[in-house]
Amino acid sequence: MAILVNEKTKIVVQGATGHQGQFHSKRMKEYGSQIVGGVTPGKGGQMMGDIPIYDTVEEAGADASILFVPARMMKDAALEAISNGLSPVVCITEHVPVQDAMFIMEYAKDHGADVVGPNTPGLISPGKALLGILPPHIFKEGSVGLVSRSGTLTYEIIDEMTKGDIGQSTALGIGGDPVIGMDFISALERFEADKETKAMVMIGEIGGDAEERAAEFIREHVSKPVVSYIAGRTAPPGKRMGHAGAVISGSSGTAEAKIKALNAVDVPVATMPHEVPEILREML
Amino acid sequence: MAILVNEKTKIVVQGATGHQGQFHSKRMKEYGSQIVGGVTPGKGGQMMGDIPIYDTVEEAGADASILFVPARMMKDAALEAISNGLSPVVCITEHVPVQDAMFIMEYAKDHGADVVGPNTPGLISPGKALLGILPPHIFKEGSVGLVSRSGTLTYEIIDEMTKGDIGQSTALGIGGDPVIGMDFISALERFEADKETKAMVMIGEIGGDAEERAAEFIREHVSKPVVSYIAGRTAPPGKRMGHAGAVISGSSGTAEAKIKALNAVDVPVATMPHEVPEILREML
Amino acid sequence: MVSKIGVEVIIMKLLEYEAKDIFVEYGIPTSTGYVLEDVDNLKAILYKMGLPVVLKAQVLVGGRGKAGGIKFANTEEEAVQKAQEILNMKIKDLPVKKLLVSKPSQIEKELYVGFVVDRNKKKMTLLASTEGGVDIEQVAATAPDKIQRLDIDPVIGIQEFQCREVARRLGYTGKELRSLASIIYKLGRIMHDKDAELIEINPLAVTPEGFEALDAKLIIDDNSLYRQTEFKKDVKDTQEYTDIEKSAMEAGLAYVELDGDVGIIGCGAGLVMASLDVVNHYGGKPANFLDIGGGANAENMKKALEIITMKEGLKSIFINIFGGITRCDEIANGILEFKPSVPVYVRMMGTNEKEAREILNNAGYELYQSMQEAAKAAVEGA
Amino acid sequence: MVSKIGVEVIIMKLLEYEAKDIFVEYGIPTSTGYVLEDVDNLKAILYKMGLPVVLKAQVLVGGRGKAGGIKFANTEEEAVQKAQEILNMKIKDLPVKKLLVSKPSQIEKELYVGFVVDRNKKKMTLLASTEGGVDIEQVAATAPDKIQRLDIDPVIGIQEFQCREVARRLGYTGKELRSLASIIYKLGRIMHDKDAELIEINPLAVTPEGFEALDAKLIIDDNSLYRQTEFKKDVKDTQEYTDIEKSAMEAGLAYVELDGDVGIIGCGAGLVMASLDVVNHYGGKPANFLDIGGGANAENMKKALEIITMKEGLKSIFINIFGGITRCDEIANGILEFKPSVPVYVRMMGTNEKEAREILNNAGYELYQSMQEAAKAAVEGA
Repeated sequence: MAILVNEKTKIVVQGATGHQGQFHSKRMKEYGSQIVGGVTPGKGGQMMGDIPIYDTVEEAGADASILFVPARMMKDAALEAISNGLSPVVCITEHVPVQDAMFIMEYAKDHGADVVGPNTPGLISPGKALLGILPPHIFKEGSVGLVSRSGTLTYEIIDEMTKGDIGQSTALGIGGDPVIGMDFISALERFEADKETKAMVMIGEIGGDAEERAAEFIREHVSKPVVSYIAGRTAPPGKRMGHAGAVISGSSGTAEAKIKALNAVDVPVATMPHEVPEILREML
Repeated sequence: MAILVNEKTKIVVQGATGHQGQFHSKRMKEYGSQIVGGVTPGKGGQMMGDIPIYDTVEEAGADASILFVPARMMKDAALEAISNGLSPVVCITEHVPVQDAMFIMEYAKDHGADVVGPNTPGLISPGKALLGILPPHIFKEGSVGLVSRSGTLTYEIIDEMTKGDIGQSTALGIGGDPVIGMDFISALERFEADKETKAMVMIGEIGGDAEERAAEFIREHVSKPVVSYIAGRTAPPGKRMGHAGAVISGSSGTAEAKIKALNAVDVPVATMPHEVPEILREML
Repeated sequence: MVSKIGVEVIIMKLLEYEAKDIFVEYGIPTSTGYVLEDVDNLKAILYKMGLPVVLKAQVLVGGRGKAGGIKFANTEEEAVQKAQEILNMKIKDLPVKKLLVSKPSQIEKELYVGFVVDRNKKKMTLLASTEGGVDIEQVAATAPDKIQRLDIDPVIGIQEFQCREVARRLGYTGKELRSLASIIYKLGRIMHDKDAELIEINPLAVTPEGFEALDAKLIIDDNSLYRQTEFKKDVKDTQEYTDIEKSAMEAGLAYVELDGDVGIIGCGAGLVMASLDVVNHYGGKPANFLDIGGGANAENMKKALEIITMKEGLKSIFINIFGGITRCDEIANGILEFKPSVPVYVRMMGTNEKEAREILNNAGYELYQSMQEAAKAAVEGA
Repeated sequence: MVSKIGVEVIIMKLLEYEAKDIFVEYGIPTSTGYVLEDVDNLKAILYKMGLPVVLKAQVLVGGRGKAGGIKFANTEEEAVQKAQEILNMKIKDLPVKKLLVSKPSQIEKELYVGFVVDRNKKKMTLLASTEGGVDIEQVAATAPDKIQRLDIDPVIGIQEFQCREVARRLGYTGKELRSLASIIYKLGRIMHDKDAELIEINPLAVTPEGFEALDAKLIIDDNSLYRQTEFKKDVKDTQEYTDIEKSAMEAGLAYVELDGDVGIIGCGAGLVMASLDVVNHYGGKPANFLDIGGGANAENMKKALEIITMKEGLKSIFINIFGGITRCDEIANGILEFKPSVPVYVRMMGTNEKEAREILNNAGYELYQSMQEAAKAAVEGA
């Protein structure tokens, strides 16, 4: 099972011929992802190793897309993928203007497409497919679904999980920007529906109220165990902690509020990252 | 029955306090239309005779709208009516930029609203309601539905019908602009579904292929008798005959082609306007 | 149709060089040059540009090539002589007043790219074809599969990726795909930004240096004048219309010039068209189409009579009024204010018909009640 | 976050007078005046403007009023004295460098109007309230029914009728409704046209002359710099950041200054935040947040060390690297390029960890494998 992407998903890489695009196309393909082609307008007809490059998405015959295009081209490229019926559309690129992100998300909603990101490491269904820039060797096939607002912190926790022999069904980075496509709720919803997934990890951070809303959702719709970690317990208000979305505004967006909301719906929140697998083990 | 508008339809007049708006608000109300209010932003709170004036459409509590606003304000005013769930939205004003018309029609489609016009005399369901600038005294309640691209030509034919004791269920001007909301097909479809309507009159003119497409539709979906008249049999190509939409471009848009298409689906086309009631009488 | 705002009138069609100026502003590779009204400076221009050159009449009617309005010149003498020839020409009755001098391009292939307003889809639609240089309607009729179409969502607007998709479907790839897509996108932006009804590059040439717009057609939506002020022109400065048509525009009346001798005035485009048809039916030849519009007043009617009588060879006038919002007595008073030298046949019905009848009968006009009778009388009186 | 393009850095927040200049450009009625950096020309300005005046510190931090950054003056002497006082002030550690001199307005009522980016709805959202002049979050908490909201469809954009509807729901009608709707619409246009993240008029005053924007807040989305070039500024010319923060910006590193003494460098915002939390957990006080990002190289690491050691009172440094895309050996080489005067505790894991271990061990650094151990050591070493 796994969610969003599996060994059958045909993937096109938009912005494939750039530095990042080349490196990760190769890496995803090596992992076993079905990369059916790359897209770089103006470079159609070339081969990048054994990956054919196209001018347009419609030529590639893909199901899903991952985008490494420059931020200023993200809107047009994402609309192209969505307009061609692809889903998920994974936007790795950071620094996408928020108005462009909003436009993309509205367009995606109208077309029924899932967008992941922007500013996300992407996702992986271990043993099946990698659709992102996550380091695949730290993952292990299994039954815990993970969704996170952070990249390296996810790796930290995944590494501890894998070392503790807790494998993952799918791990998904939703991105650190204020306006993103898939959020905690849409990921939790799919993990809940996925037969292979037995428990979930949700890695949050300060800023916004996505974790609070996720807690509401868990109360109503999630029967499987959920463990959480929230980064930024000691972050000061008013400062952007690296991610554009990680900022406490006034009294909203604090780790405290998020932890309280999660505890209220019986979701344990680890104090330190390495505690996540310990708590998971107890709950599984 | 009748289509689109009847004695129960609550109507708001947008642009009610202008010269045209005032005159026709009064006239429609006198005819028996349920005019629940007028809208002129900035004049809310005033009374125009016994018609209350509002600043916004949402205050009026109407079902349908008729617009007399200046062409440059049509887009915003029409979107307001559509956004508030009103239908039909009848745009009397002429000289609306075609890009604005296209935007309005797309927005209306997304919201499931019927737009009539722009550049239309509107519509009347004789004995029930007038939602337009047509001269109501020439109409007579009855069972023939009429749809037309032209104003005065419609009056000409209606007058002959009424004098010949052939009444009308609803008569609808769809407007002379290239981009309009309701077209022949949507009107014919409703007349076909309306139990009160026994036959239809379709008054076309040169330009575009609305009549040809209507003929296609009649072949497939219309069981009731239809009589037609096409203006501009002798119009030269390349010239706009008064209406922005009435122009023969190259070989397309000629009266000849339209008449041929209609005859092919057994719709008689009158050679002169006064022949319409004569043909109708034979068919009823 | 033409809108009147003060004495300014929108002229919807742009001349080739005017449209090309906009292309250049948007960064579309375009074959441009110098515009002349006489040959005085031609030699100096040739000195700058070099030879050979192509000389193109700047007119708003089609068929300029067939009419001899496009000529090539290899020498200075030839250029001056042919330029003079073109500037002395009339194309479809309109005198050539301007000439565009350009360098000829090395054409490998000709494409067509254009946007139109699609009435049925209620969207602006791109038409693009590798079969350029000919009428696109002809391509549509003979080889419809050679035309790529793209509908633009009026709310979302044109997107660059769509243009790349079209370029690919036309068979392009790589760099050429990018260039062509960029031209299509910019053309779509002009269509939107300038409120165009039609924009066309035909042909869009493939040259050794890349794509190049050899011709340019741009028609602005006259209803957008209030926000497209750059296209406002005094009607006197235009080439597109005859003197009578210009007078009608200035008076805000819809007027179309025809070949016959029965002048026709009516209210409402549909009714005037029907009047034409009825006059034809009775063997008459309409001299014009003149719509005074719904809700016209005496002044409109008087102006209409003044304008219609400017037409040479006019033999009778048929006035056809159905008074809905229009008041017949108002129109009758207008008729009395101008006395044409040819007989006038008036048909009036509707609002205040009785008063109108009295006014006109007192002045010696006969009034008809039916359109057919009046039309027949006007044909017989011509 | 701050984007770096060459040496230029986007400064996202605009000063009151800068935002007001944009309001004026869009035709929003605004209380403006003169901007001063010293009191030299104040008398001449007072001569032009008349008295009384209001003097407002131009700073980018909130709470300016409470801090004494807004003063009224009735006489010339008072104005000069108070202007000097304000220009000598520090508000939340930032020196006041500019002063806005305006005419006080006759305030009958204060409204709030602003647009924010709503993360959950993924739309720009209007907030408007008749309870202005106070923090809108406070109104939201105490009287949520006093706030009108309007979500703007990102594809369709803001429409004028929506603004009229909001103005009406706020209780306005007639002429005032039109004025208020127009202000809201223009504010929404600025939000869109200028790629703003937040725009606010608080208070929007009702005066005898109509509405007037008394204060102005505008934050530009730094990711839009490439198309919002008017907001590009050299980081040196800004007021918002400390010297260390400015150096970090110039180096393209995400840096936040904190109160403690344990310097923290990590890769990835989430991991750095977690590092802060773990240091705190062990009783330490982080001196900063410094994210070298994913895929950082030796040069980034060296710069990070340089910047972090600018901090006074620094006692130890905790470097936390999880090598996913980032190569640990690359980072290890960077660490060797700059030798801080305080002890450095390095935790590294992942790609090329072994090579990194060798490099650092040879240079005398101890390497930790777990985040907790390294954090604990850094706290103890501080």
